Amino acid sequence: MSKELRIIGFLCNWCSYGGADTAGVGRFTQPTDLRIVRLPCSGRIDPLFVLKTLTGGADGVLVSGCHPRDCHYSEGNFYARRRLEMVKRFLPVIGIDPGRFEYTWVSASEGQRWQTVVRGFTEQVHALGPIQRFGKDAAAMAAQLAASHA
Amino acid sequence: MKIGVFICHCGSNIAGTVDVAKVAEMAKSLPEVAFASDTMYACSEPGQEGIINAIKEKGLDGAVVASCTPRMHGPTFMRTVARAGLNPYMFEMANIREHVSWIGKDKEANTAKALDLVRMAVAKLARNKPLFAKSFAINKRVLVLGGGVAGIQAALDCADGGLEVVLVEKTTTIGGKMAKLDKTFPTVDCSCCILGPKMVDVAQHPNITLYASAEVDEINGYVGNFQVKVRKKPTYVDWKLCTGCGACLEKCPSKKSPDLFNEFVGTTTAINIPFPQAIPKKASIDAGSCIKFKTGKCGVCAKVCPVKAINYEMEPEIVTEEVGAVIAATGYDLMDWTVYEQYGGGRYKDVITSLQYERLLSASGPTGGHIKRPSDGKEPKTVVFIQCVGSRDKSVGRPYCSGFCCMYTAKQAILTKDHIPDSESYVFYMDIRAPGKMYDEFTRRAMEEYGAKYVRGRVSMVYPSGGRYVVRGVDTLAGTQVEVEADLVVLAVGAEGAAGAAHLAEKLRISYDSYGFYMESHPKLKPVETNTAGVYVAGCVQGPKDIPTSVAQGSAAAAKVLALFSKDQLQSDPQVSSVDLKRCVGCMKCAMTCPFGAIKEQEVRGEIKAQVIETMCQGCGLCTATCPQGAIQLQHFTDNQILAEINTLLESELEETQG
Amino acid sequence: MPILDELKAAIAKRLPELDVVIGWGKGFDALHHTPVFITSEADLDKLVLGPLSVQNLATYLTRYPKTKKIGVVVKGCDSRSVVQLLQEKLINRENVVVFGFPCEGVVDLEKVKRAFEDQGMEAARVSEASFQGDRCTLTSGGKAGSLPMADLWADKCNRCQYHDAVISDEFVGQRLERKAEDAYADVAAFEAKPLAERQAFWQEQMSRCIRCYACRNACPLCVCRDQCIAQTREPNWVSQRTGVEEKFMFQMIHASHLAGRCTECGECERACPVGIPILLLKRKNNKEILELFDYRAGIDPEAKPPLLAFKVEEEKINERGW
Amino acid sequence: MSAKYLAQGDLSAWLGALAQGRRVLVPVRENGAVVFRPYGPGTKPVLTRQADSPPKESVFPSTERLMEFSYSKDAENLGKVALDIKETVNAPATVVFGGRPCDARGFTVFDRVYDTKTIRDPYYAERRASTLFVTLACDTPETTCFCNSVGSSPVDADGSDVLLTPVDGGWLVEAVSERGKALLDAPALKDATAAAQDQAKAAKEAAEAAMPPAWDAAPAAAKLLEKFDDMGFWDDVSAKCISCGACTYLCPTCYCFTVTDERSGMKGERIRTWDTCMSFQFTLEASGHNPRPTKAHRLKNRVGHKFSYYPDIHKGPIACCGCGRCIKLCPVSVDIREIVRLAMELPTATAGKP
Repeated sequence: MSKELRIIGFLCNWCSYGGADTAGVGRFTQPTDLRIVRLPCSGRIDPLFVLKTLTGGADGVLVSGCHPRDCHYSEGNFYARRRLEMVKRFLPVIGIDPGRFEYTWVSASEGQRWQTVVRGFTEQVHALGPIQRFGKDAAAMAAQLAASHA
Repeated sequence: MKIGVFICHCGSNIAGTVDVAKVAEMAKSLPEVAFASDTMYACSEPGQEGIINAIKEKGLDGAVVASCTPRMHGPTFMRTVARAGLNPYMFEMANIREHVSWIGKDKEANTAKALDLVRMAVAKLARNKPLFAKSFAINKRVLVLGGGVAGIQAALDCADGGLEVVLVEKTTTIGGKMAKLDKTFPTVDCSCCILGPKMVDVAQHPNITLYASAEVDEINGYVGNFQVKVRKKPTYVDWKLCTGCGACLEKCPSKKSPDLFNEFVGTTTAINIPFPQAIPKKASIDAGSCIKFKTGKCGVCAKVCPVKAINYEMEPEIVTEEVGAVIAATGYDLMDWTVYEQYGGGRYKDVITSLQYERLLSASGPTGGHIKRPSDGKEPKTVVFIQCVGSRDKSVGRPYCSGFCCMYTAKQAILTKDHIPDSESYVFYMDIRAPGKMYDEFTRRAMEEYGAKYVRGRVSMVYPSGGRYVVRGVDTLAGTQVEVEADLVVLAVGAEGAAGAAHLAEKLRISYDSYGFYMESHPKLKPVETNTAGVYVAGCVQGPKDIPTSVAQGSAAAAKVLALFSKDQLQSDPQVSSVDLKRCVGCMKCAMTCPFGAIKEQEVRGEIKAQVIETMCQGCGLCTATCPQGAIQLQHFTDNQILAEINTLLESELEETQG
Repeated sequence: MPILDELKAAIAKRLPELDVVIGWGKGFDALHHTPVFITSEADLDKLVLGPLSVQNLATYLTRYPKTKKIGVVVKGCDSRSVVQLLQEKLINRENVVVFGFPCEGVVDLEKVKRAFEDQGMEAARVSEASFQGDRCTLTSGGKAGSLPMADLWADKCNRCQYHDAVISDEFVGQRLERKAEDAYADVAAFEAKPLAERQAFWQEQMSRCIRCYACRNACPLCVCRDQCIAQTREPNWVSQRTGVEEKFMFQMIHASHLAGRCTECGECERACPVGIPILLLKRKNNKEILELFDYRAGIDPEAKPPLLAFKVEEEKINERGW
Repeated sequence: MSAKYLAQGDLSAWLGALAQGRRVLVPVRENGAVVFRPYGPGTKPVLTRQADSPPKESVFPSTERLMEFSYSKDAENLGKVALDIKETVNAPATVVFGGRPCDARGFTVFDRVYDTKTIRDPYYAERRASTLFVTLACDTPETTCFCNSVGSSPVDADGSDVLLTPVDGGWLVEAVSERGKALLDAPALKDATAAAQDQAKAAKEAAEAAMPPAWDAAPAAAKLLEKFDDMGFWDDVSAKCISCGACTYLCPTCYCFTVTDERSGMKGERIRTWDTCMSFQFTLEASGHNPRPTKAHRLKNRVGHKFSYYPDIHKGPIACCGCGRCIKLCPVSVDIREIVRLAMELPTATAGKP
């Protein structure tokens, strides 16, 4: 795979973080791009974390929690599911490819599934390439567009 | 703030693919870091002493340990930091083993990633605050789910330890799978004879409340204070009155009811006591086959019952129990072997499961302990056992070994010879797995003393031929095709989580795998704990086990509960939400989403504000993600702490693009 | 009786029980109305009503203590804000009296400005303006011009489905019972542009932003106001810099906090002194909320905002298979 | 030097010449709003009306880096951290073209605060020195204009370096300052005819005549002080205010700022950003106490500062240039003229006062 991209993962402690541990224990090799932020629950994820991270220059954001109905806190991922789906659908309007954000469910026992998720998402982000940042990159683009309209 | 960073080699586990010395060296340049070093085993005695000494000598305010997962050694190092005189929450962990060294091959990339994780941990720790646990009262009662041998053992041990126990069993009797077995390996002693006394103990123990024919509807609360709604399913017999005399069974005209206890070998009466040693020894009606329920006529049992215990109008009843801990021991079920079309997919009457065969062997079974073919009642002379049906078979999605089949197949081969001395047994096997005390000797006896013919190879098909069955397989040792004409074929069907296990796990808020087995906290070091405090597992609910291991786990889970309840109060996790009263606008959206009802309104100088009930807050942080003002913050996972981690990563990206 | 007189009568009737009634009065020129606060019958003379009554007065409701008795005059769109506030228990039903009327629509003053500019007239120098039937007549710098109202209605009015207040204690005039279609064509058209162009669009638009937070403070549902996370260090979501990244972060905060709550009154965009089309972000979320949850905010005071609720089985959210 | 004439057709030639080695900011239209943007080939300045945003950023940027700082560690003792500070002043040569007299005059209010004999803010002063104003005199007032009531006029050249007055086919171009004269030395500018000069004179008189009658804002200084404790008055006039900062940020005379350190990792910057007295945070103290807790307190400060406290400190001048943007662009049309007039006209309630 080409040069590492910046991919940030937000994982719930009880299922997906454990799933990533299980993948480690099983030596299920994965691409190295992902950096994981551990949270108690996918319900802790304010959709703004995703937006802040992507507009701040991350090339991809991955959220993973317990499978629906299997939340350590009963309902956290039910709320997360709605909020994260909304974020994913919101991205196109601000000019960010929705493929740069995924949310999924991986349980603590699903080490292999975690490997599949990380591999799949990393490939997906690499296919999209480095993100264009708000601020510098987009300003250049805006100027270019303005020039082409003039 | 002065932060110390400790990078663990974990022998070669981390150092093999991460340049730990470099990470430690680079960590020295991070903001707030006043000390950084690498250490061979951070968790070892000298490793921990090194951390303590550094904290004391350098006057550190907090420590970052970069090693394995915090789910493993987080608590270990929190205690280390506390021993050095710091608040245990002034600590962060960077997981550079499970999340780095074990999954990445490129040392350079791994090292960069490890450094990033350290940077994140440092950035977060710089915003950590000391947190202090609060004490709360607990309810020293325990709920045991499942009345198999593991649940029975757990219930008895807890009860003997002085705890009040609520035992919930979904069928009408306890005993579980063990009660269905004829004999047990490797001693070949009578299963019911060794289990029976324990079942009686359960019935008679003053500390045990048994709900048979009951299931858990709902579990709320948290460790020390669970509220459980138990649904008592209608048995249509008032068990307070029923004496178990059996008069109703004798007179019941509906004799074609499916016989659950006997694994559907033969039939039974619609009103029924599953077996003579059943606990509770009470009758119950199978409404699905009872004539009274189907046609409204009959009512014979009500007429003959000497104590008038029959009540056709019985409704389900919900009982609420308050407990402080839960032991899940719901066991296993056999996988649906009918996916094996090549073995007839369930169409051949004389191709049966090993558990059905146990019932044929049992003196209390439908044949009175005489082995008879289900099709014609004749005594089989050639019995073929096929092992690994639904075990170690990826083609049916069952890659794991069920563990106990090798042993019970050997036992059944021995018993077959005992019952029918002129019979012949063939066992098709993949490998013989007999790693237990006297286990391998036992399988040898089956072969050598009892003449069971072991064929190493899989059976490709079974088909009927003139009242018998041709079993075609391969003998991989001889390298030849084998065909055996059998009178009876017994399949050693593999185990999976009990029906409804997944649903129950969701109520318990614990993880389970795709086979319905529950996830333990740690596969080696915490085999009976789960990731939900106060919830334990015992027996086959966690994975296939034989009887001694299930019993050991029952006792282990009981020991865990007894240890938990050895204190009068528990310490609450201080990672709870906290409201900034100045900033809260009282919209109460937090309370609307809190799954635990842990947020209530309060009035502060005439204004409505949110208030967290700390012992009820479980620390999920849903409120923090919901509050638009960010006025309610989950301690230890505040917005600023998470933002610090994010910003740290984005900064390193920025430097890269600029550099 | 003209609607305005009916309205005055209705307010006069309820005024004794109220601390204040909020309506519209004449503004600084012929093209402006401004909120007026009626506390006595004498104040009723200040009241006006018409296509210039642009402000959503519901935004004032949460600026009073919940115990005050407030009357508020609402257009159809404004009434949805009232419903949303009730739904979120941010106001007490018994302390609010809603005056509704059949709203024909309001003008978009930007459109007025541009349309008359094309005729060589400056709206900023208006001396007279009248709205009669389907025409708007303007006098400015001694010149008079006339334009069809169809060109001047605010976009929200052209797609309005709630001309008559959805909630009211006093409704004056005949209900219009009119309903336009809104298929979110504007959102679709914007999203048809290439991704980079969309991002560049916001980059360009937000570079004009002066971070005055008029968008936020005009919004009837932005109730955090003084406690907005865009202006705090605890938590510190947005730095103090005024780069596009920071300014746009606030727009994402606004859109995110309004998801499932925004009633599309358009005050954010109207209030913006530098004409940034920020309603688009909220419309985008509303489009998705409608698709996912078949839900429109500000219709049913008893409903639960979809992002503060869940279903165990979501009909329209697909699990992504990996 | 005598006055020059700029034909409409030569506008871009002159702008092009001014833009040589300089940043030239001109009002352009963006999505309906008119804002100042750097001039480039093809830029079409909007000179028919007042820009929505004044050219305040040219001298007083919304964010300005005051200094950069970085930390470095002692390799022998990581706990020992050294701080390195670098001052940063950014003052590019700039011409603000096409602003109105009120826009340029706004900075004279700044000057009395940021560049005095005793206090000199180097960031401000250096940019002020590097920025020239080529101002366009007004012909017809907008409905919100009131410069003539605050001591100015639609053709006031105070604060400008060059003044353009519309005449047939173009503009009369007059240097106001010495620095302005240098800008007039351009091939695009022709010597003005006497007729053009006469026309300009007439245009200026017409512009002043076109203004609504002036009212004298000077007595407001005392009246506003008198009303300081009359919160009933302030509650009434602020009732419709929604507490946004549009009025202050769009005001050519509002000069308040806040200073923040933004740090990431081992380095950071100290920035100065616009602040607004209309915001709750403006006076919020670390204890949580806020001496201006309500919008009434805050609006009182805005009006009081402009029409009373500032004139008091600076011996006369009002901190308002009468551009009317705070009225025109206020989402709810809060009208500062009306508030000042009411303060002067209404009796002051003293009830409850000792």
